[in-house]
Amino acid sequence: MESLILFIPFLLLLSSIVIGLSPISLNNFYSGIIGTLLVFVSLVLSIIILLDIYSAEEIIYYDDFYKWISVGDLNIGMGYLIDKFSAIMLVVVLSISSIVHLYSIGYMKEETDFKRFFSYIALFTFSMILLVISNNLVQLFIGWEGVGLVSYLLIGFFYKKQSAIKANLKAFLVNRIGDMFFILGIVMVYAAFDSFDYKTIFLNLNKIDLENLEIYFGLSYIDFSCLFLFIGAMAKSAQIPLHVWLPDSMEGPTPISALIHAATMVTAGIFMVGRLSPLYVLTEFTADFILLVGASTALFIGAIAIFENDIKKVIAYSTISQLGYMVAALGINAYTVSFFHLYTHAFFKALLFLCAGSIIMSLHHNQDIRKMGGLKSKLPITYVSFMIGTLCIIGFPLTSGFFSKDLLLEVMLYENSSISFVAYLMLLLAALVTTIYSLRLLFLVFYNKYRDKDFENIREQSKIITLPLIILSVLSIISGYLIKVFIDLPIFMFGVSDIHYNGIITFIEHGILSPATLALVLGFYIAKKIYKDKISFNFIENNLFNKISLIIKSKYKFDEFFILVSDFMKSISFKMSKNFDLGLIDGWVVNGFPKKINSLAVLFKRKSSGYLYHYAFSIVFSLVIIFGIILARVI
Amino acid sequence: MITMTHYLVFSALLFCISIAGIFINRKNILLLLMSIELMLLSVNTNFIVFSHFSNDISGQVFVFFILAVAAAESAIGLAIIVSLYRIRNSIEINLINKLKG
Amino acid sequence: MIIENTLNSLMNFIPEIILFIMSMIVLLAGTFRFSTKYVFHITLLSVVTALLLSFQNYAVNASLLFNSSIIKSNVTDFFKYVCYFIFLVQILISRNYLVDKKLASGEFYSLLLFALLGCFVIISSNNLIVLFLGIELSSLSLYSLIALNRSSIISSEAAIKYFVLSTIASGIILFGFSYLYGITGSLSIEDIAKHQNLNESSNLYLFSYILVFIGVAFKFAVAPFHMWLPDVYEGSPLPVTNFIASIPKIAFFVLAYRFLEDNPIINNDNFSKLLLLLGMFSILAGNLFALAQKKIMRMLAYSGVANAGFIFLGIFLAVNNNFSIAAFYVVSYSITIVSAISIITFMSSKKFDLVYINDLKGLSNRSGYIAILLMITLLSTAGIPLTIGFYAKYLILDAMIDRGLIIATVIVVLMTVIGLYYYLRVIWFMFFERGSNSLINTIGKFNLFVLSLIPTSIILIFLFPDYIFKYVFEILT
Amino acid sequence: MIENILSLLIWIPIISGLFLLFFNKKIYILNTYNIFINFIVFILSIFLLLSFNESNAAFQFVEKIEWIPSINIFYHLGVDAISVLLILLNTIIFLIVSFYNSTLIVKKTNQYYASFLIANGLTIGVFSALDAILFYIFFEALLIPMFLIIGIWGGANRIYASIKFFLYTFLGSILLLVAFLYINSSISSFSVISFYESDFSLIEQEWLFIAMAIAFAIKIPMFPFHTWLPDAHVEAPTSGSVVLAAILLKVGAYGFIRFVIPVVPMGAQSLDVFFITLSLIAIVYVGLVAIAQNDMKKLIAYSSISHMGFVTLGFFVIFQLFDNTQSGSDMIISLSGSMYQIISHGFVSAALFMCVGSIYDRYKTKKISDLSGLLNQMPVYSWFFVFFALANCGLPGTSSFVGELLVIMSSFKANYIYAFFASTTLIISAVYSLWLVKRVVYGEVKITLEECIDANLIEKILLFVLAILVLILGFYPDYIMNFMNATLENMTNNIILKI
Repeated sequence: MESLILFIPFLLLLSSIVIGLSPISLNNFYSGIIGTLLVFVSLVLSIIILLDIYSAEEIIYYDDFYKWISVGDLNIGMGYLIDKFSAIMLVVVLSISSIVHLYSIGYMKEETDFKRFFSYIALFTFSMILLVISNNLVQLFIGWEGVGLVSYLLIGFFYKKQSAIKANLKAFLVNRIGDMFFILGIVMVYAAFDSFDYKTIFLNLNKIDLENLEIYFGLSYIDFSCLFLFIGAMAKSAQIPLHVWLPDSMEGPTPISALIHAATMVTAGIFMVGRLSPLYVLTEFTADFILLVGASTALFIGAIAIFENDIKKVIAYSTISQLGYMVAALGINAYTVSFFHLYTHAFFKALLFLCAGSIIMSLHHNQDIRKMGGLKSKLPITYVSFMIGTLCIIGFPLTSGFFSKDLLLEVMLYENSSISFVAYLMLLLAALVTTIYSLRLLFLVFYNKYRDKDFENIREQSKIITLPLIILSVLSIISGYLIKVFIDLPIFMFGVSDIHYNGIITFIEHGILSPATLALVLGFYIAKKIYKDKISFNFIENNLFNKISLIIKSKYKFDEFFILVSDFMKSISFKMSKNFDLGLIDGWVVNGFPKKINSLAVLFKRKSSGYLYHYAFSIVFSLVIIFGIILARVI
Repeated sequence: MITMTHYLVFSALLFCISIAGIFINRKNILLLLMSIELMLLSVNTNFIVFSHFSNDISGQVFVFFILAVAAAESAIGLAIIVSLYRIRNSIEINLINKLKG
Repeated sequence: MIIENTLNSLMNFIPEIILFIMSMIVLLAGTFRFSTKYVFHITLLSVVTALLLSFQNYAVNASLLFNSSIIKSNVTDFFKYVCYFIFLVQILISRNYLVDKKLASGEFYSLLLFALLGCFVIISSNNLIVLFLGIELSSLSLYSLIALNRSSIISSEAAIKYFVLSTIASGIILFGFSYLYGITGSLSIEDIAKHQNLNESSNLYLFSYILVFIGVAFKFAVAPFHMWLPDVYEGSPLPVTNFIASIPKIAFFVLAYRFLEDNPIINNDNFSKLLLLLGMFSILAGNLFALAQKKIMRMLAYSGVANAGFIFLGIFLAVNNNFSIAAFYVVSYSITIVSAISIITFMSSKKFDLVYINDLKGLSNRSGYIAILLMITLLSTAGIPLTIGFYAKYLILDAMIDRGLIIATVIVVLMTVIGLYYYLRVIWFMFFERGSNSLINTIGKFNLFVLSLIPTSIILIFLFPDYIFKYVFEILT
Repeated sequence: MIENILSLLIWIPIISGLFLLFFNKKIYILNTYNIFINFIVFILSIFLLLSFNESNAAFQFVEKIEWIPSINIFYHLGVDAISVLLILLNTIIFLIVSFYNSTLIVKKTNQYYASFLIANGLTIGVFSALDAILFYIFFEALLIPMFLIIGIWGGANRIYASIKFFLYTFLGSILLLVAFLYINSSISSFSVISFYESDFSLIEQEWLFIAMAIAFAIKIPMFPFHTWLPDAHVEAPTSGSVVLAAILLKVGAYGFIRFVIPVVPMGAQSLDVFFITLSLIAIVYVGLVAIAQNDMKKLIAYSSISHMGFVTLGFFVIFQLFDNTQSGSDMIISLSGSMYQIISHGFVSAALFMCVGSIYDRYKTKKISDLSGLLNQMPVYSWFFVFFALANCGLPGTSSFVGELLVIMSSFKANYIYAFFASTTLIISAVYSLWLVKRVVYGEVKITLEECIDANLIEKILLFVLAILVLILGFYPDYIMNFMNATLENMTNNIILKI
């Protein structure tokens, strides 16, 4: 069984290389098929592994492919650690990836760079797998950077568009800010445990006494390392304030937004924290920090979506806010719950994006929802699947989103500390917001009448587009019922105590009666009134609300802030290069001294007269001087 | 009674005068030649004095050589001056600074 | 008895005598129309015969001739060989130049021979009178050689300057001699040096030595007694410059060696300090002045000043009679500078004098071979590895470090970096500047061969220096 | 043959180069000759690598001939693992350069190739000399061919650049000579091995350290001494820049690890904080300066300086590492990180300069502001360019990451402040590399050439080889690490004994 694990990354790398370097003669369609097949095969392999893991209890596959570095006492291997956690993640990633592969064959068919696209997404899947199965922090970081790289390349896929290449630079740099801290965190962990290896780290957790590690600025060593690692996760998983890259990343092709910027890559942060949960349970400060960051992200960024008019950006903001949910769950050490939400969210968010993709295709690359409307008659399949996706995301009972989100809120509520209660309220509010913007999107796109020209020749896309939608819809609905699996995910993870889970039925009853449902109903009412029936409430007119909406519309000026900082740095570097490097060091010192010496020489040359008696005088004079000195010395 | 010291001081004075003559005079090259002669004469005085007081003849032999060489020297010096005069009709020293720096 | 001694002395002194006679003959030959075109060949012949003869009676151990007024030892012979070699190269190269400049007359060659003879007399003199005669013989012939180009205004100016100043110098030296004679009551240099060993140093003795060495410093053109050098370099005909730059330096080095050989005054604090300071100052001044020069000969002259400073440092470092460092420096510098000036001589033609550095612009495009030769020579003067000049500087620095003069060493080293700049400037004019100067003469197979002798030996000696080192160390320690 | 392989490695290229000076034939003959010689040397170095026994820490293939016994200088060669790796890097780079040259048209082709061949041999000499003076001679002589390459075949401002290069480096190296002479005057030997056995008083060590460190800091170059490098790079011809960045900077680094740190460890220890600070300034400040450049070559030059900062950082933290953890293992890690950084930077910077050079050949400009959207006209090039730019900003999976990771680790163990500043390179290097890519590679075309030739076959192959090397080094560094391990262990043990 274990030997299969090696095949998964190998197949993906193979497909990436084969497609990337394939000759022109191999036409796009077939290369797409090849890629899809390879990913599908690896999906099958991963499922086999998952079943194998579940067949026996407490089984962990752990080994090294090969030794990466061994110098001094340092040993870093390239290997895998497969437990239930990573096995499930593996399946999720690969399933989404294979579906997106399939979808892309249809979506990208006009593109000239079709093959480049496929080789990229194969490469992405490869690095994601590397990240997921890794058994040490360095390999994790390699995969981490790998997915970042591919996302950089794919956001800039249309490299002629200025907006695209701006966006991908932005994405990479913001991620790099995170990575700087991430690598510091890794190094701190290494310095404490003298190993990058998960197993060693977790086994040594109780051996080293955390007390006598240094304290920096009143925070314990572990606090700091976890904090730094989490800052890395903040960049990758688009948490406030490092979320700015994700909305712009929508410049990439839509399948990419589905695969990378919704389902898999952005959840790498959550995965990482879950993976390192044994460390994170040791920190109080960092946990609270994570909780607050997550909750505020969920609420505030979600609110932006209400006023956004680009269909993809709306979904992007909703992604950020959902990630906020997961992060918040991490903040109270409910890793399994967070992971559960990750898993459900992967499906329905991918679904939403793919629907958006099909809509965009049908409308000839119009993404502005103000120009849409009444599409439900024209695009029935898309409509239905989009509906399902929306229901999931707003947590409509019996959909997957319902299970995950309610479980999350429950846990949050039962974690009785003041901060967590605040967070709970924020998340509840966020649920309301989520409902509003999701339904707004639904209504504006599919209901009322079309607000643009030639309504007639809009038609549903080909099978290869719609099939993935159907698959994902099914998955989105059923995926929630695996809740039990997630609640008892024990390995290396701290399962939530089962106090508020006894049987799925009770859970559903309990969930329906929870405040979340209230938020749902309220949200539905508001959204329907405003965006479908076009009835405007009077409280919208009062200026407090206007102020708030203005603040939200300004997206809290995060972009402006980053632009300010980067301009500042740029001007500093220009100044330094001009004044300090060229001016002081080079001009004044390196070239200055020779210049001075040279001018001195020129001066001497000008001063020397060439008169015979001056020569004679200088001889005699120096003669006298010498004699004077020596007389003075000897007498 | 004139001791050796007096002679030595005298010749030293001669030497100094001659050197002074070389760089104080700024008009005429011939004066330069004279002061050079003077310098050699002071040296001769030294030699004679030493040879006299240490009854050793070789010093005075040296003097003859010096005189002879001095003659040759001044001859060559004059020749150079002549050729200099041929080119530019003056032998003023403070015109001779084509070569400098 | 006396007859035998004299005959023996004559036999041992035969090369110099031949030079003397031949120079007369050359002078004579110059006067008749039929023979005037053979003066060059006669000179060549005479030098070669003299060289062969002196090879024939190479002195393994020192011997005193002409009742101890002349000394002949392997040291003198070694330096004479170097002089012969240099001299041959010089006259071979300068032939065309002299013909072009209408200077190839009998008196020129005979005067050159006289100057050479004078230097040899200095080298092998053991008596103040002979020494004085040697000095005067060489300098008198050099005065007239410089002034030989009667049409040129700068030559006669250079001549008069050199004449006046070097007579002052010889006056100073003589003054020193007179006191030395007075103190020791003898004219033999050996006795004078010995005298120091007998009774402890009297100040007068010190002062007279200082006088003598100020004279030597003048001849080496050590700053601040260097003013004459650039003017003479610029003013005099290139072959004469070539001579002045090399052979008298060797001769006067041997003079210094004679005066200081097993003579404890070199350990005298004042005296050694004087040498050291003169040397440092000369390195400083030479490099500084050389930086600003536009004319190549003046540049070389000031670099010569700097190198003279190094030679003085070498003499200063010659404690317990180890003159090998200084000797090696003198020899390496002389052959290097001869090669440089010879190349310049070779390049100037009938209507063109190579005066300014930027006349060399783009030389490599015209003749890369000459450019490379000149580059090797200049790098050797600068003391870059792959050339003999490196060892010369290396030995000096090594000895200075051994003496514990770290600061002085560092200063010297920094000065070397400054010095490197103006050599590099020549190189960049030759190699990096576009365009080329069509007036430069680059033809003449034989001359090119002669020119490449020295650079080749520079490289070869760098690669296999050990024989030279062994020999020099053996004879001069 | 095997016992004097080093002499062969040194003298084959030099002699064939000298021969080439007087041998001006048809261009293709010259090309084949040049490539052939470099190839032979490359094969020899491979042979050296294979027949080298890395488990043995002592110097191997030692040749000791009395050269100048009268002033006890020996022709003393020998290699340990570090030297072998650097020699291999050297031969690979020169082989690549010789292939690359064959695609160019230069004037005085034979002299051009000759200079490169001679430089090749001299560099190998530098890396294998075990006699200090021999090392110094190779070190100095190496200046001359580079000086000529920059000065003769360089750009508009070449004279200024070459003179600056020569004088600046000479200034440093002559101080080095003084230091060597001083050591010799007290232990009366120039052999590196006896240098290692020397023990000086602290104050002596400090002065010796300063003298030697200045020499190598100018060569490598470290922060305040770095300004010659951008000029030299900008003016040098492409192959010159490649050699300069890939080889000559390494000579400085090699000097540090061969002479400075093992010979005068106490001096290094007492001044290490100062040099660590300089390295960090190089990483942060020079990186920021690189952002501001508008000339691609200048930008890459500054980025090389900042990468060299990592090398010196790795060299100088070892003392604090030893203070914190009284074990040599961390020192070994740090040193091998630096060595790895040296090797990887050799390949990456070489490739980057080749890309820039070819862009310059086609567009006749190196100014970033003049260029845009190369991807539309020369896709192959642009993708390689993107790849190496990413490698330059230390992306995991490329060779640069390994060294940076190890150095950051070690510096953290020494002091977390160092690690913090060192890790800012993740941001800074990304900014200058990818901003360059954004402005040059992506976007719409600015200059449209009538017929823009994309990379020709040779260039494709060369860049491909380099890319493969970078990836292999990135994914399988263990071979080189093991290769160096014994040598570094021995070296650290000596250092520990001496401090």
